[in-house]
Amino acid sequence: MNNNKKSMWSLKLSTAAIVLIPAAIGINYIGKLFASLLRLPLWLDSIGTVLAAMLAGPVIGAAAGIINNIIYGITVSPVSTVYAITSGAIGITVGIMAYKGWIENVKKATIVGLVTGLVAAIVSTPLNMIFWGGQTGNIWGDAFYTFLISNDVPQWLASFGDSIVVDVPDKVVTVLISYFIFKGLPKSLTNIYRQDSEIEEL
Amino acid sequence: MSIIEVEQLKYRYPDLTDLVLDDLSFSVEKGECLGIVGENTAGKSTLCYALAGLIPHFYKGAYGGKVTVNGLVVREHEIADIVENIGLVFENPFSQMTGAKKTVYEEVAFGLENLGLDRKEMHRRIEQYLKLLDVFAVKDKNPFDLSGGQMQRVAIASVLAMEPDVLILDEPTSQLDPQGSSEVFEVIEQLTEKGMTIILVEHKMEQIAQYADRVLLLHQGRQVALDTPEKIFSRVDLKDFGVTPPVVTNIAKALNVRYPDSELYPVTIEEFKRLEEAK
Amino acid sequence: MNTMTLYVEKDSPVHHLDPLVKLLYVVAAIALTYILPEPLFIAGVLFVTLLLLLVGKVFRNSLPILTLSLFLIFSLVIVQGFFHPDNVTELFSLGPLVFYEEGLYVALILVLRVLVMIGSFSVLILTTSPDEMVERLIKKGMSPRIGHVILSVLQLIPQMRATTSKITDAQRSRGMETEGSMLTRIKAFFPLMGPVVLNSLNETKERSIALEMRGFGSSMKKTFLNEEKQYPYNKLLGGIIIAIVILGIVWRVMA
Amino acid sequence: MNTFELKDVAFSYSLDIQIFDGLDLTFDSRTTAIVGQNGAGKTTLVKLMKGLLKPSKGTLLIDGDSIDKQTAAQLSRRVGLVFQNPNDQIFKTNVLEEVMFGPLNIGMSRNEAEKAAREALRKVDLESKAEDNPYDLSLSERKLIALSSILAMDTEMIIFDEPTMGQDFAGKEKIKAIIEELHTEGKLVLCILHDMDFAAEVFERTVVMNQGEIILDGPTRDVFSKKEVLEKAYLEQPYVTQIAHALGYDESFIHESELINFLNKND
Repeated sequence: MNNNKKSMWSLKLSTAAIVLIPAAIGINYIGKLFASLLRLPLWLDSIGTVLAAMLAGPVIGAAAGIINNIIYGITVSPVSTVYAITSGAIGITVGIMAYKGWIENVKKATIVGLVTGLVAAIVSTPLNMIFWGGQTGNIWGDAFYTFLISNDVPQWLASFGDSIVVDVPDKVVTVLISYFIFKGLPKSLTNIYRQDSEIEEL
Repeated sequence: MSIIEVEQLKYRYPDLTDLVLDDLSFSVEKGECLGIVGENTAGKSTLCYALAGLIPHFYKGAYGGKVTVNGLVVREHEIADIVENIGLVFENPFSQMTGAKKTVYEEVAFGLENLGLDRKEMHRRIEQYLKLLDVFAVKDKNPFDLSGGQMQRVAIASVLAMEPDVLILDEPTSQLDPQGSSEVFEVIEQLTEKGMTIILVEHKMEQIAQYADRVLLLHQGRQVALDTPEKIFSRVDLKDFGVTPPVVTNIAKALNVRYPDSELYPVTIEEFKRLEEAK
Repeated sequence: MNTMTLYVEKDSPVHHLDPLVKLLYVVAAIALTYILPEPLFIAGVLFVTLLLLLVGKVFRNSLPILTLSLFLIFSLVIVQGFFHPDNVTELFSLGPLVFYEEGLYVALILVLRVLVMIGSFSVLILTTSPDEMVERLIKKGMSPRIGHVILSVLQLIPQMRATTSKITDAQRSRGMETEGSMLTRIKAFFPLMGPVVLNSLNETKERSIALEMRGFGSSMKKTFLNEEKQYPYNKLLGGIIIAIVILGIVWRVMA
Repeated sequence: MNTFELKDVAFSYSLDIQIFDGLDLTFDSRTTAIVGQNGAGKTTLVKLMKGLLKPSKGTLLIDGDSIDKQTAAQLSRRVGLVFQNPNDQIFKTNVLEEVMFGPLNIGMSRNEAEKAAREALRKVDLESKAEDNPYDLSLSERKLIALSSILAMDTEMIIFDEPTMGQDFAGKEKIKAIIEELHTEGKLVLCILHDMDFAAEVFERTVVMNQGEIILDGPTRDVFSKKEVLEKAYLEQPYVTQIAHALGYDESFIHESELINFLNKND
């Protein structure tokens, strides 16, 4: 992206950036809804968080992620509140990588997806260890965990494996979908979230 | 001094190449209703944003000239300071609801809370404006459960409760059904009678003819004319700017029903009738 | 209108408590299950939590929340019972698989913790309206802008959900299939999701304009329409909860 | 297609509110406008016709053959429906691709689809914007894009839901021209409208709905002469008719030119 941006960590948030957060959370929710309606084998429940991070940077991305899970916690399932930290990390990762120019093409975006999935797994592992003895409650993840544990892999490593199976494929697809949507957005929409632009004299 | 003064206003959106507002200069007097007409690309909404300070504070881009509202130079003040001088209502009532308030009453309070008003004053204003807009009966309903016409009136009440001196209405009825539109126009009629300064952007020329004291005709960002509705709608070149006069003016033109000793045609049914009978 | 919250409007002593005290209870209850990881003790915390749900007249409402985590609970018992690394003492066997006492013990603690977590959260969210919660947090110093975000999400999601059927209709009218092979279904995701994203981003533009025009960007100190609710025994209850946690820590250190 | 018939159709969204109960209505080659307040059942009616909703009773027939078993996607080859809000359908990053989506779905080749799409864009006068991002265009232009995305599917019947809302003079003229062109091509045209002036000016037949019932149905001129019935449905007469009334004439006028001719003769 352009280098004339002010710091990506700016905490002085524009109204447009603030209003982007509820929209992002809504998009997360609807993504999950459509994925289950179409019986797709992924969650696709963080498209909004990823898009918010691409559009407005790591601070908004993280806020969207964290608030998303808190809202999900108070409206659907308390257990998901635990993963607010993971969602926040997803927003930060994508926000930083987008700022550093990693969403220029499909190849790079795939790498962003892999890194995001890895970060999500790294952050989730201690949470899973603390709260559920290393498991995730996801059928494929837990099956993999069982396989690793019964082959004498240390518990924390097995837990990490559990998270990887759960997070990486989903995040790669999520980031790619978000990337395609982001690339298609018109300028008139993307430039209102930027905090940096100056008024030019006429 | 005029309540709004626009001097050589020029504007271009960020990342775009063409000027959307090109050298506009005009003023609006207190208590006046100014109609703005022109085709969809004329720059009407952009002009509204510039008057309300959204340009250049919310939309950056390239800016030139000066807009003064109530003595305040718009460019030098933040939007939050301008909102007590000028209010804006636009076409989509749905996106004008804050989304964070569960009742109409609280919805109207939102702006007042941001202004830091004390509770007593808030209650006074909310009740006054809900009644003025005839939505007091639905004060405990969720804003999103209202009809389009009601929702738009709540939007107007929310802006008016901040007691601005000027109200901008940017196509306030274009997304409403006929009943909703007439509800909103009844309110506009009341406000003009009360002497509120109003800027009205509208495609329905019958409404412009009815309420506007003067009409600003825009075309591709430029100011073509600023005059009385009769003068604007009597122009022979009106169609070149993508504007059709009210039906009654068309009929008057065809039948040559004019004001005596002038080239001007009537723009309302009442005037048409009067001139027709006088003939 | 459906505002997407689990809050159950009832008149009970728990409903009248300060949301912050209930929030403190959630944190304390979960913390206690770690401070003293004994099944009997955690069961005690769980008992108190269930009591609060009963007093709050929301016990029945907490069951659907629990069912969402049933698979997790089931999975904990199975996986830990059969495969926990510390497993030595055999309880029973299923063919080649052996279920152990140590694993069961670990699973018991984990399951009780999950139950405490879900239970205490349920106390909070079933007896506290989000508006009250957010308003209270703002008065305690949370940014009003964040408060605004939280409350608007609760209203916007049902609105967005309502547009999904319109979008589905519009795309089916253009010949899009939503049933069939995996590829067909994957292909349908973009036409369905695209309008949602574009619409909501477009709406953020309009809504931010509307908010700006209502003084949302004002740096002036905000006032509140609703008077601050008074909560009885606030300090006392908060104090008791903190004291119990400290007591728990002391007990753990001493023992 | 010569006729689209609804026979004894009943429908409700929930048990307590019946939208239609024994509705009979036939559309033929006459261009038809449906007018009525919100909640009158207009949109529900066209969704039933499009197969997006299924009636609880009664049948729908095209040229006498029942279409009850057909899904919306199957019907999309024969009946096109232009929705009111273009934002509910636009998802492509360029206008041409967006317009090609429908044609490709119903089995046209890429070449055919592109040809059909360009032709449809030409009709709405947006050919020059074929490569633009739809969201860089105005809402009224997006409405025309949505319209052309259905035109490109070349269906035998085409239904418009509020096409003129938010359109300026030029936009309305384009829509008028398209409706007339479709009509001469022998297609069935049906249009839901709030804009009485447009209905009066363009359509041969007008149907007035109120609370799920048809309270007026006939040649547009006759329908708009029934002031009292229209008022019952909270509808106004077209401006021309109102002007004529204000001038003290009871005859029914639905075109500007008619009134002008009449007044000229009277002078």
